[in-house]
Amino acid sequence: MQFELDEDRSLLKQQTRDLLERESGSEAARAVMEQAPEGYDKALHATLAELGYLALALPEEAGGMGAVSLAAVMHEMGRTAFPGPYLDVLLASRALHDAGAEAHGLRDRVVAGEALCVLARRETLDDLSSTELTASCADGRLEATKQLVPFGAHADAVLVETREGLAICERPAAGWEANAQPTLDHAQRFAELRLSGPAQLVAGGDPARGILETVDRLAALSAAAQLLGLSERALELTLAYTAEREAFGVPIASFQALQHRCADMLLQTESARSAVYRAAWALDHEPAAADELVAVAKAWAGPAARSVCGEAIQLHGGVGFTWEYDPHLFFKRANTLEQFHGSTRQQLEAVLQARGL
Amino acid sequence: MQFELDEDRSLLKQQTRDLLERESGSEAARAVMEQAPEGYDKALHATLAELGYLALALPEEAGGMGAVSLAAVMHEMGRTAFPGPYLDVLLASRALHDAGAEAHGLRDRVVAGEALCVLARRETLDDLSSTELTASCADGRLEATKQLVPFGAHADAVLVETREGLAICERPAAGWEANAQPTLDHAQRFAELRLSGPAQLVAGGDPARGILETVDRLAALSAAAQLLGLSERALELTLAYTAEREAFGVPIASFQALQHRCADMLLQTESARSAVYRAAWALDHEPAAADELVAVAKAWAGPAARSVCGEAIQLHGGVGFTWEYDPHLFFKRANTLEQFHGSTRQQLEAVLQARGL
Amino acid sequence: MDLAFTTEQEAFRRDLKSWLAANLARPWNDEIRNPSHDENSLVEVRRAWQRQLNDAGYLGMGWPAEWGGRGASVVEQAILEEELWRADAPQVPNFLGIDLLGPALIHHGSEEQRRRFIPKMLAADEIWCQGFSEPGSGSDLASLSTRAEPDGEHFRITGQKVWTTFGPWSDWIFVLARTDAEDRYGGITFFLVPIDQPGVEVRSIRQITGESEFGETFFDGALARREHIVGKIGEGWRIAMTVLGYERGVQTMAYPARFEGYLSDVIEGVRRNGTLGRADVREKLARLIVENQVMRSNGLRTLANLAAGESPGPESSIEKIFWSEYAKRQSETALDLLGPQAQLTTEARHARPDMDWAREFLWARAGTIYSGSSEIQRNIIAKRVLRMPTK
Amino acid sequence: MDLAFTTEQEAFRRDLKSWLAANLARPWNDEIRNPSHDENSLVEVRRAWQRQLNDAGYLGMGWPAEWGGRGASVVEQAILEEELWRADAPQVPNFLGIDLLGPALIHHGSEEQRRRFIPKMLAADEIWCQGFSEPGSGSDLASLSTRAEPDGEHFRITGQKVWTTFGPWSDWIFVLARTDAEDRYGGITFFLVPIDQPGVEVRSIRQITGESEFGETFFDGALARREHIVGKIGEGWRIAMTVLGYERGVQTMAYPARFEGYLSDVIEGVRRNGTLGRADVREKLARLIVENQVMRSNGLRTLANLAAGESPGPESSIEKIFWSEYAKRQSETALDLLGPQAQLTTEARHARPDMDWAREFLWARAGTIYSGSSEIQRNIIAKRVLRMPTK
Repeated sequence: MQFELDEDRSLLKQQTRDLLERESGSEAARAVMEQAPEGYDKALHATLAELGYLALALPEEAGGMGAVSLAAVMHEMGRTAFPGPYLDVLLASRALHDAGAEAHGLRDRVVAGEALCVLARRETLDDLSSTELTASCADGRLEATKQLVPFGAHADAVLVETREGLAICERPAAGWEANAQPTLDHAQRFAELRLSGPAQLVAGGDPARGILETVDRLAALSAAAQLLGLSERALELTLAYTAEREAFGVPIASFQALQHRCADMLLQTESARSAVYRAAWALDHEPAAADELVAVAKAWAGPAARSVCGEAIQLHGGVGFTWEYDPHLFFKRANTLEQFHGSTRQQLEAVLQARGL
Repeated sequence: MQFELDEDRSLLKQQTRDLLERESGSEAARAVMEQAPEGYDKALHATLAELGYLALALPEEAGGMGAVSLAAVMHEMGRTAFPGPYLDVLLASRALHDAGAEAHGLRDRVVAGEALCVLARRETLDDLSSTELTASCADGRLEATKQLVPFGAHADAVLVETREGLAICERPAAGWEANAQPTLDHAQRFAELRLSGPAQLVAGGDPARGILETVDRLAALSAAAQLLGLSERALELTLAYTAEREAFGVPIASFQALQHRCADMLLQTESARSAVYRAAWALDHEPAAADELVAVAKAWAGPAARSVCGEAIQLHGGVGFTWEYDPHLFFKRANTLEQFHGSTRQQLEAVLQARGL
Repeated sequence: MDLAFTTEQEAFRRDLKSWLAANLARPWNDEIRNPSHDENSLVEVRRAWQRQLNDAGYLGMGWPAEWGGRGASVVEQAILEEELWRADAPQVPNFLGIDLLGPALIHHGSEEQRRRFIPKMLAADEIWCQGFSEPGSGSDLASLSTRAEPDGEHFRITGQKVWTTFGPWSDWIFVLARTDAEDRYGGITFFLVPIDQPGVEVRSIRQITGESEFGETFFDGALARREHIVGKIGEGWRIAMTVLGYERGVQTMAYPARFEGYLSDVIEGVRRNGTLGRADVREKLARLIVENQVMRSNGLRTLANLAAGESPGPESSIEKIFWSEYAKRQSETALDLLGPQAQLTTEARHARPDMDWAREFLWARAGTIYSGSSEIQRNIIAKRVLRMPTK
Repeated sequence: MDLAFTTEQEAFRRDLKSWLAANLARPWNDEIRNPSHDENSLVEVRRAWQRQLNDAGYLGMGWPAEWGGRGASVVEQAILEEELWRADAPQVPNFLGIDLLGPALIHHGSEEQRRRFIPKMLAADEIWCQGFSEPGSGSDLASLSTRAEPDGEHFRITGQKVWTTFGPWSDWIFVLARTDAEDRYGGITFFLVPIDQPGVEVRSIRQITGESEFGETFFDGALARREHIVGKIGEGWRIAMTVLGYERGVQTMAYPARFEGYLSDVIEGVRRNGTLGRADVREKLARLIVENQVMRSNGLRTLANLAAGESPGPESSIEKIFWSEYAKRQSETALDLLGPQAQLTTEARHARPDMDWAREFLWARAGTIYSGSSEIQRNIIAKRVLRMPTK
């Protein structure tokens, strides 16, 4: 038995950390958030493509590296509260792959970083199990209104969930209307898309459901891994700050009440680490257990990150509430990731379903 | 405006405290719990009757003193984790009073301490809103199986909720079978009662419902007030113990993490005080608001006492887990009172109902 | 025990409500969503509103008539604050001046100071901000290091203050500065300093909500006149501490009113999304209602004690922890129950017009930090209420 | 990364399960509900069970063959503990001897000591209890004051020990006693002391569950032979600390197995009372399942690290806090969801035959206190894992 990553994956993780610390540290992330209208760093996206990162969620035979590698990279993305559509593109690329040959042209362009494609699925602004879809794609014509499409205003193509299945809609088609839907996470860009025009149905009802189940699992795992990274880094920032900051003549990190809070932050974070990597390993090696373990990982990592990143703000005191210090970047992203990719409420239900309850 | 009790009620409260500290301190309570087969101190019950305490829940014109007085006395009972059927007898006496003239003979004997009468209502061991009752009282004959009747094995009479209304069943009637149902609170005695024999219906369906609503409100308020007393005393015990107990050469009360926990215990306890007395005052003076405020008081005081009394065990360390030290008496009673007299779950629902939600 | 308001107090509330209905042009929530506003114009809305309140005699109500007040009781002041929240009125821009500096001048200032500063403060002609906290002294306020050195008829002030709420729009700042480096408490003096002078620079601090209500203020030999010292040299700490206690209790009914309003929005939201019948949703709503009612009960108790002439001791720490921690739970529950809808900021096309949960969710994080963090409050409770020993 | 058990480990588990199915007469839950048992006869059931385990070679599995072991890996030991819980087997009465004293003798004892004590310990012919804690030194163990004074071939021990689990049924006690009053750590020595002698008195301590598994032990000039000192004089503290670390990790899979079993009972209970479909009940169940699975993930990780030869550092504090705090939440949730039924003790007519929630609810309070309270564990994490500064 071994919990630590093997050498290859360790290397991948370290490489990712080096790259992100260099290219997407909190100053860079802040610049993207404040200035880039697209909400991401196009040059960095191209670098990620070049280094093969955009193929990460594909099956191994198509250039992917399995769930453990995916988790390791996502973990690092979480550590920098990475802004941009990286996960969204991975999920779309996997769906395009699974949709079969017709979709592989777009898949290849997405993986090469030539086209930005995301999934467009949600039709309600509530956190409810999706009811009947209204989006339809009949006779090559798409009619759809989708909510909170990630980076939808700047995508080159969307893969749309419709009543008939999954449809590719490339831009600029006529009838592509995007309305920005800014959320409290200033570094994630969502949009309402109103689509009316030609599109290509690439997977019918049943296959589409199977594809989306795979995507949902990968999404939940990836979000959980990012949440782990957020918690880990938020705790590190807190330890560093409280060791420096003094009150009553001593570092505030020497106060026992604060120490106990940090101990609880560690408990939550380390437990997230165990849960996330065990789920990832199960996806690769123990598929029968994976549904439950992925849901468990996200259902733990989400509330844990909310709590840990919230504590990071609190224990930073006044500066924790400022834009200038980093804790809010982590807190906001924790909130986004907890609410999306299967909210905690949905994951809890999924855990029960996985047990037949 | 004034939050403090007026002089009369202050005096009543102080008098009750003096009496209970003298007659029912934790050693006396422990003796009752360990040795008295009835589970209460008969001499003390007689004293309570003599001093008029058993009339406390009656309307003021019948010798009661209103809800604020009731709360003040119950508050003191909670401080000693008073063992015995005091509250149960009060509730029965009020029901007997409200049932009208036919029941006033028994009421008077109960209030005088000559007969021990309790209500027998529950038919399920689950925490569910009562479904159809099976107990019936037709043609002067009672057929009933009731669960968890407080002190049911030693009552002289029970007031039984049946399909037809409230029926008085006096013992020794034939067909009175009591099976002890010991719970984790070693100082409360419950029994299953199987009753089959003559009984007197004293209130039909609709009046009975009204009577029981009044009783439920008084029960919830009384339980909430006792829960307040439990928390208050458990915190006092904790402060005294931790100020004396040393570790690493200093009193453990000087550790900041422990201080913060005690601060949270105080917050919960003081908030319970505000909620309980406000609810009691509303019962006396603002009946339209009382339903909600009583449910709020119990829904707060229950979880607060569970938490505070649990912390009392924890902060006592090893001795907190021993029979010899007092915290467990408070913790167990907090649990009993939280689960009965309308569990927290039921009170939360009652809060919503009171708002028409 | 008596938790009822008197007939006079009820009449005061009725009059106030009528006045608010007639005079408040639109609720604050509508103002901040008006796209034609920017931060500066919103300040002007608040300034105008303060003038309306002042003209109607609702500002500084508890002060002597001589200084614009009407000797109102603490209960009436609490009713005022409660109804202002219920009506969703803008907060007056000079709230720190009125809550803290006003009482300081009335109790410790000179006649000249009162005459010079109070009328303009009430009329919002001069906006005040507070210069107590420093970057190096948050929880440990007495360790402040901004220094004031005598220079003829003036003192010259050098140092840095932070969390100067409304700093960017202020005309004056009241400052605690060190006049004696050796005496931790007795070396602090209370100065009134004009901001429009070469030695003072105010910078905005951007908050995590994206707004910049706070500022930091840099003093580089800024001039304060000797006659603008409140109290005597070296009395600053004592004055600041008593003044910080004066206004406690007046907000005691405002917090539950504020959060009760927000709570109604959550209830409406789950009704709209069809989940009001779900047992998990009901439990969460009920817990919020319970906590809110308990907060109100605590508030009534504090108010009753104040009305009975008791001072709001360190127990006010309990209230501070209660409302600020509740605010976090409430906004988190709102986000959980309302779903992605509640993530949208006001600029979003589908943002709901009623409640800005995205902002409230972030803003709630500040409550447990400012004015003495929850940790400081727990220290105070342990030491001053529970009298627990120090090592 | 590899979280799978090897073929050999899986085979070990299969054999063990067959052996348990064939040899465990009845689960512990049935034993303790058997009204013909008293505390003493239950101890005899446990003693008999220990002998069965020992005869089958399942005790001290990790020790050298010479001392009854089979050099089993930590993974196999963890599998053993997990399956014992799953089968609801009785706990062996000599668990403290086997978990703590055995390793101490093997690593630090003399050849004679091993030969004299280990076989009888494994065979449950001599039951051991542990004499570390004292009334005045719980969290701060090194402040212990029980003293040992040389007296010819003996030492005379005087003082008091508490929480001597199984004390009332023990034949021997291993004791930390002070041989040098001046040297806080280096003045502590590790003694083996027979209980059946005039200078030793064991009293039962009644617990809040009403049971008396613990004892307190009074020493009044009790004799311990010099040859029964483990290690050298003054080495007691070091030996105790290393020994306390040895058996960490072996229980790592047992806790989730234990609580998973309890959890099944809650699920069955809500199915039976018809509330499995309620959204609030579902949420609470799901949270328990999530926490239990996370506990198992933590356990697998610890086990994998141990198997890879890494020592279970202070991270084991995380596991201790996790399972013991979880146990409290789980039992509280059980009481909330199962209603008054779960309040009944086993003597009650309607007590359910499967799970004794009334006892577990109380018993769970001990977990966060013994073997280093949650507070002590948080101190350890802060200091040794997070390396936070001391004042």
